[in-house]
Amino acid sequence: MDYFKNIFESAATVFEGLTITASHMFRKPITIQYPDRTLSPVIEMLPSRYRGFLEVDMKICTGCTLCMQACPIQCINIEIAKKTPSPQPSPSRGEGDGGGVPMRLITKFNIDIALCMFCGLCTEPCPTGAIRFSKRFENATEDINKLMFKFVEEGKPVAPYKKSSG
Amino acid sequence: MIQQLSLLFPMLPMWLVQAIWCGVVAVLLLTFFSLFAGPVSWLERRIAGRIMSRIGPNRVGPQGIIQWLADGVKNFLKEDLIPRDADKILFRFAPYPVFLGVTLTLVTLPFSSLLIGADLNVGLLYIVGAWGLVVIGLIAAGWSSNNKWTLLGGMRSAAQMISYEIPLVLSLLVVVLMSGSLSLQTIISSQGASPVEWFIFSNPFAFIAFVIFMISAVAEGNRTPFDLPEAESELVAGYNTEYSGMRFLFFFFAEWGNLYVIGALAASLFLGGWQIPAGWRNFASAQGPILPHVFEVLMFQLKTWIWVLLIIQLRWTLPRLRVDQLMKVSWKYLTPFAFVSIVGTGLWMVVFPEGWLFMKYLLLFSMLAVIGYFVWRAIWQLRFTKSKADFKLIV
Amino acid sequence: MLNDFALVLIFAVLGILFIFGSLLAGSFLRPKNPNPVKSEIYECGEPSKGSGWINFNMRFYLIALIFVIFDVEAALMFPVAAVFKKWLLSGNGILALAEIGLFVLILAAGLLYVWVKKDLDWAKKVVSD
Amino acid sequence: MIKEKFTFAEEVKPQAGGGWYLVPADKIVEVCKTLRDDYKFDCLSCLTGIDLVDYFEVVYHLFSYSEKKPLVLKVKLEKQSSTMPSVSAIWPSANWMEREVFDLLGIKFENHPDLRRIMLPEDWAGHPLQKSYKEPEEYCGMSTKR
Amino acid sequence: MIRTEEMTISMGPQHPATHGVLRFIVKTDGEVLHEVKPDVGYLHRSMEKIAEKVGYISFQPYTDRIDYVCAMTCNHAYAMAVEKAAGISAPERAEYLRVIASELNRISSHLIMAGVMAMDIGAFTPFIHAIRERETVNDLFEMLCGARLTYNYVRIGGVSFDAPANFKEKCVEFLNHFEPIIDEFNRLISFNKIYVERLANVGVVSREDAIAYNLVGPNLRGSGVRFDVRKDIPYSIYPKIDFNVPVGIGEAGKVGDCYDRYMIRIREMKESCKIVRQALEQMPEGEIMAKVPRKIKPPVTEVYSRCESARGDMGFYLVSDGTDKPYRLKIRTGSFSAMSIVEKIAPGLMIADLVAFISSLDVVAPEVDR
Amino acid sequence: MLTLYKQLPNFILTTKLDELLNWCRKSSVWYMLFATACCGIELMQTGGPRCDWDRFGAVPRSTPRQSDLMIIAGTISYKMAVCTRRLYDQMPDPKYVIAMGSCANCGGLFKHSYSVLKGIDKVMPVDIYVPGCPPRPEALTDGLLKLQEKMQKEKFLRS
Repeated sequence: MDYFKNIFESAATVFEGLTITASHMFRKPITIQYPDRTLSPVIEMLPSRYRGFLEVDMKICTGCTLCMQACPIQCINIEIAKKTPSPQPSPSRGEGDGGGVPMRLITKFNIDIALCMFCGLCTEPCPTGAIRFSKRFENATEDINKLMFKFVEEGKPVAPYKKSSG
Repeated sequence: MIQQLSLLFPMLPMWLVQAIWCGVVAVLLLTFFSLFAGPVSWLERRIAGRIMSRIGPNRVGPQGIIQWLADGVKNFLKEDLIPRDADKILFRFAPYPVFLGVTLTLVTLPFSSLLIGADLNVGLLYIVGAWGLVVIGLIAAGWSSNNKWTLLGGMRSAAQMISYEIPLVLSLLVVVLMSGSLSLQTIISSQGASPVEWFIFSNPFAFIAFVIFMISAVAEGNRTPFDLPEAESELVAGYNTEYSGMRFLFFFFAEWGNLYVIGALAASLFLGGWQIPAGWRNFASAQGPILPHVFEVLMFQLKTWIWVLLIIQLRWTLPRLRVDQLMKVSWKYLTPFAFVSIVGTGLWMVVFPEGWLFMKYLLLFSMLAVIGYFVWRAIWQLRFTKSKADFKLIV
Repeated sequence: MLNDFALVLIFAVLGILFIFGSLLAGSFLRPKNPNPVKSEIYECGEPSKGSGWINFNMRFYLIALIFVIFDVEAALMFPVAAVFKKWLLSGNGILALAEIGLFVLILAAGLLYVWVKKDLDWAKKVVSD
Repeated sequence: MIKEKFTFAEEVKPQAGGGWYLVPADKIVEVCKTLRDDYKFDCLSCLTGIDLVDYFEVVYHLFSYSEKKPLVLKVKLEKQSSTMPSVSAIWPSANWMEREVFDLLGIKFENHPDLRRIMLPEDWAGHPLQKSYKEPEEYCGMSTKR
Repeated sequence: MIRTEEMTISMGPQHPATHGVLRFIVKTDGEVLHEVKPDVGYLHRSMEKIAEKVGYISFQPYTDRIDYVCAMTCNHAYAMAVEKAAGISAPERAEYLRVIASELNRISSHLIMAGVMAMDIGAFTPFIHAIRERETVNDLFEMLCGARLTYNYVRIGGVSFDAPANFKEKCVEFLNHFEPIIDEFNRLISFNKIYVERLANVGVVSREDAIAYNLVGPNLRGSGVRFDVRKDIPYSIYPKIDFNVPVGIGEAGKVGDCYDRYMIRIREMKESCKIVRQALEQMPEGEIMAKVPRKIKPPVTEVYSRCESARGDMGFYLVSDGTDKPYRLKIRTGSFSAMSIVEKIAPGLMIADLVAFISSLDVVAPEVDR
Repeated sequence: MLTLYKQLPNFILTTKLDELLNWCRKSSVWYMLFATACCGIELMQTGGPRCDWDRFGAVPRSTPRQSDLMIIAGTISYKMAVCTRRLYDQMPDPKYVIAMGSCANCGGLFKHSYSVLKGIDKVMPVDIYVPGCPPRPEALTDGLLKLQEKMQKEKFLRS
């Protein structure tokens, strides 16, 4: 009796499976046709909290290096030079260098995106929200050096942001 | 045909005309085969995509329709590897029987009452024999690679194909009983255009034979649920693990070519082949000598493609059997039933020499009822999850 | 009739030429950079141990043996089946049916024998050392 | 309860966290067998080692599914010998755990059926979870520096 | 007498059935296996050593990578361990969010398991359907914390983000959509005769073996042991929530076969839906983060905390020496012990069964190797 | 014949032929089913319905013999690196490598680890680096498109 039950069960379940796959032929695919055939660019569809590549707003960076300390893998590299102020105002922020006081300049702010693990530990201690996640996610490249994001151009140091002055 | 041709070219010897004619037919069939196997691979991917809620190839050419061409050219340009420890001669030899085994069957497939490569009087036996070549190729591929996965794949394919050849041949016997001939044209012409004149509905045993035929043909074609020889999750890629580039492509070719052969055989043996209703034939004959054949070809293609599509859908629905279950299905289920259907058909023909019309209609309508239930059930499935099927969170 | 088989032959020859030709044409275009690791046997990323050519399990041969018996007998039935309809029309249907039935019965008995002997079961223990 | 049966077991109760029993290395098989058979600790849920610079500690987290309660055993092991009996005959799950401890800490288990490295390649040098472990400069020609 | 030779095949590290980088050295005479030796360590990433180097807070993102398929529960287990050691307790709303996240992640993890299982048996479509549903869960997580796979959401002392504005509605919408999908999935594959036949009576793990080999979670319950950390060693807000623990009953074959283990996961997905619904209803307003110092320095102590991950009882054994870095962190995972039982059960199975057996254990390679 | 062809100067026919062949090659990138860690899940999702690499003609093959592209999806330990290199070697030419995610790019967050290879480019040439941990499927698709651009620019027959 099991013999015929097996045949019947096989036929019935195969039939059931076929109806499901048949019904799927009449459903819309859920594919988002990245990159070009989407209603709006994928980057705009992402939720506001999306953790894409890190970006730094150098205008409000205080140079406190808290993010550098928070990063478990040291993928953020900040170098700060202590300088006595030059007679000329500093290139990026012209006014308001209290003359005479030793000034800190951010000479290097590199984020190694190839190394970054997008954990978000660096954005949390930032006092001004200068370091934050953008929604950008596409940066495939043939050259791994292009994955080093440099927020301070070489030779053009940036003066850190001060709450009192801004 | 050949007589007329030789009249056209009186200066050429008869055998040469014949040879040229045969060559032309062969080239046409090969071209047809290639042109079938390629696009059907694209079609399969699109259908599979739909079943899986995705799209499938749509970038290469309009809607991705020349995807298969790109695949072909790419494999053509791919390095051809032969492992150092492999049996090199056998390794090179293996694709030939696989490819030929499938393509040779095309010679006897009747596309219309006229369009047939060669109407062999042993047609069915020939097809079975030619199909048998495939297994030689698969074993050769499995054995020659000196790789354990391919060996397992080759052995599995051997066990599977020989096991399923028995029910296949036995189910073909039922057709032979009913038609009294092995020639495919005769088999088709002893059926009619109307469904009740088809062999599949002539008696319940013939219907069983048809089911057995379909199952074992799918197994012969190494399609899911019988794709053990190339079981991807178990044997990496089965017998063709070591094959790359063009040689691999021939195995692929054969797989999709097989689809057509299965569909065409099912159509011509059980479903009346190219038979068209008399009304259509009269209408078409009035328009000229070509049109009836066009209708016939279209009818044949229609019947074939239904099975091709069904087998494709089956592949993307079912899981795969295990080796012992595979053997069990063949020897313990299909073969006994094939015996029953042979004797039953014979008995039926003795008892009802003219056929029993009621039973034919009963079978036809129960088939229609199953199809109707299928459609209803599919719509039910659609509605069961439909309201949420387009659910997208961020788009 | 012989014409038809000529077609088969020519078809076969053309098919072989098709494969051979495309492989040959490809050999002019495709790259060839052999290296010792590349021509090793693939085994999931580990070096392959031992040869793949071994005395394989008997079960496969057993199935082959059963197959040969059944296939030959099935082939023998083709001629009988082909003339069955003629016999039927000439009124000898019952005789023909009895013949076919007897033949199938013998075949089925064979199958039953193999079945009961459990030679169809894959997992049957095979003596090995 | 274990205290009554085994006088040599020393109960340790730190201020924070649960306590454990300190068992001499050579008695561990006996203790474990009794715990499994008589006290229904049918599962060894975690076995690990700690390198405490001066000595090793091997920690056994037992669990009883029938009574749903845990028990912790500890064994102190001198660094010189760093050999102790294996409990893999009592709980089969100890087999792999002991192999892991051997691999990463270098503690050898006697009577273990198959004491090989499990995580690291066979030709790896050193036992990385030891506090004194220094990372090699290269392995199989691959530099380990970035 | 014809001699049958054994052949030794290396199955993996790159093999479609070994999900990742497991390796099995298989001795077989064709189809039936005589001996299977798992070889692990291809993904040994030295998590435990890293924990000793980077400190308590910095180690949090690493816990995502221990079990990437179900990262939330790993986060949760680790956070619980450190909280226990340092004497921090998370606010109630955070606990609710943790449970919601964990259960959603359990759904997505079991989806992967069910899909991969179907794929290993040869059906490709259910796998893609599972992936499709998983995408939606990922969308929910993306809304919640901005990442799809490595969340770093559950933190020591709370969670990193509060639920966004329409999170509850989206969650309920997803659950309403998902529950019928499970039924459809079942009709498509779980009840399929071929599928049932492939899994029933295959790789039977007896109750005694399961306990002795320290199987945990669904694998243990598949063998008929009613034990769930959420029920029996309650943590977080699970005591407040009403849910069932499915146990293997051998519905298609013997208790403890592959089909039991598979069906338990399917049932657990439904239970998880139930839990998420309840948690969403009960969730109070309030803080999501307790006061946590910038450098956590637990007292000298040791803690063993257990948490029900998708792969079962996940234990973090934490030894602290009073500094801001763990002295020793041992991660006890379910997959590790599940792998060790393969050696015991596999002989006598066929190659195809081994594939099914491995995927029914739901082994995730980095959890084995860490 | 090929050597003869290689000596031909660049003219319209050869460049067009190259373009055509490259177009075919780039439209049919079969990638190897090879995933080690977290990125493997995203690789699955990439082949899944939301992102669907099949659109570009990219399908997974499980044997290296039939694949053109190896996606290093996840952490490679030293034990695995040996196998990975062997698998790479066993792929027939022309072959390409995408390093997916931080671990494959440069060791990523396992830079503190003693057993993880710091960057797959130490053992094999890498064509495209995809940043992310793990990269979302769209980012990986971006990598594939960049690879296709690269393939299109190659001089296949005259390299």
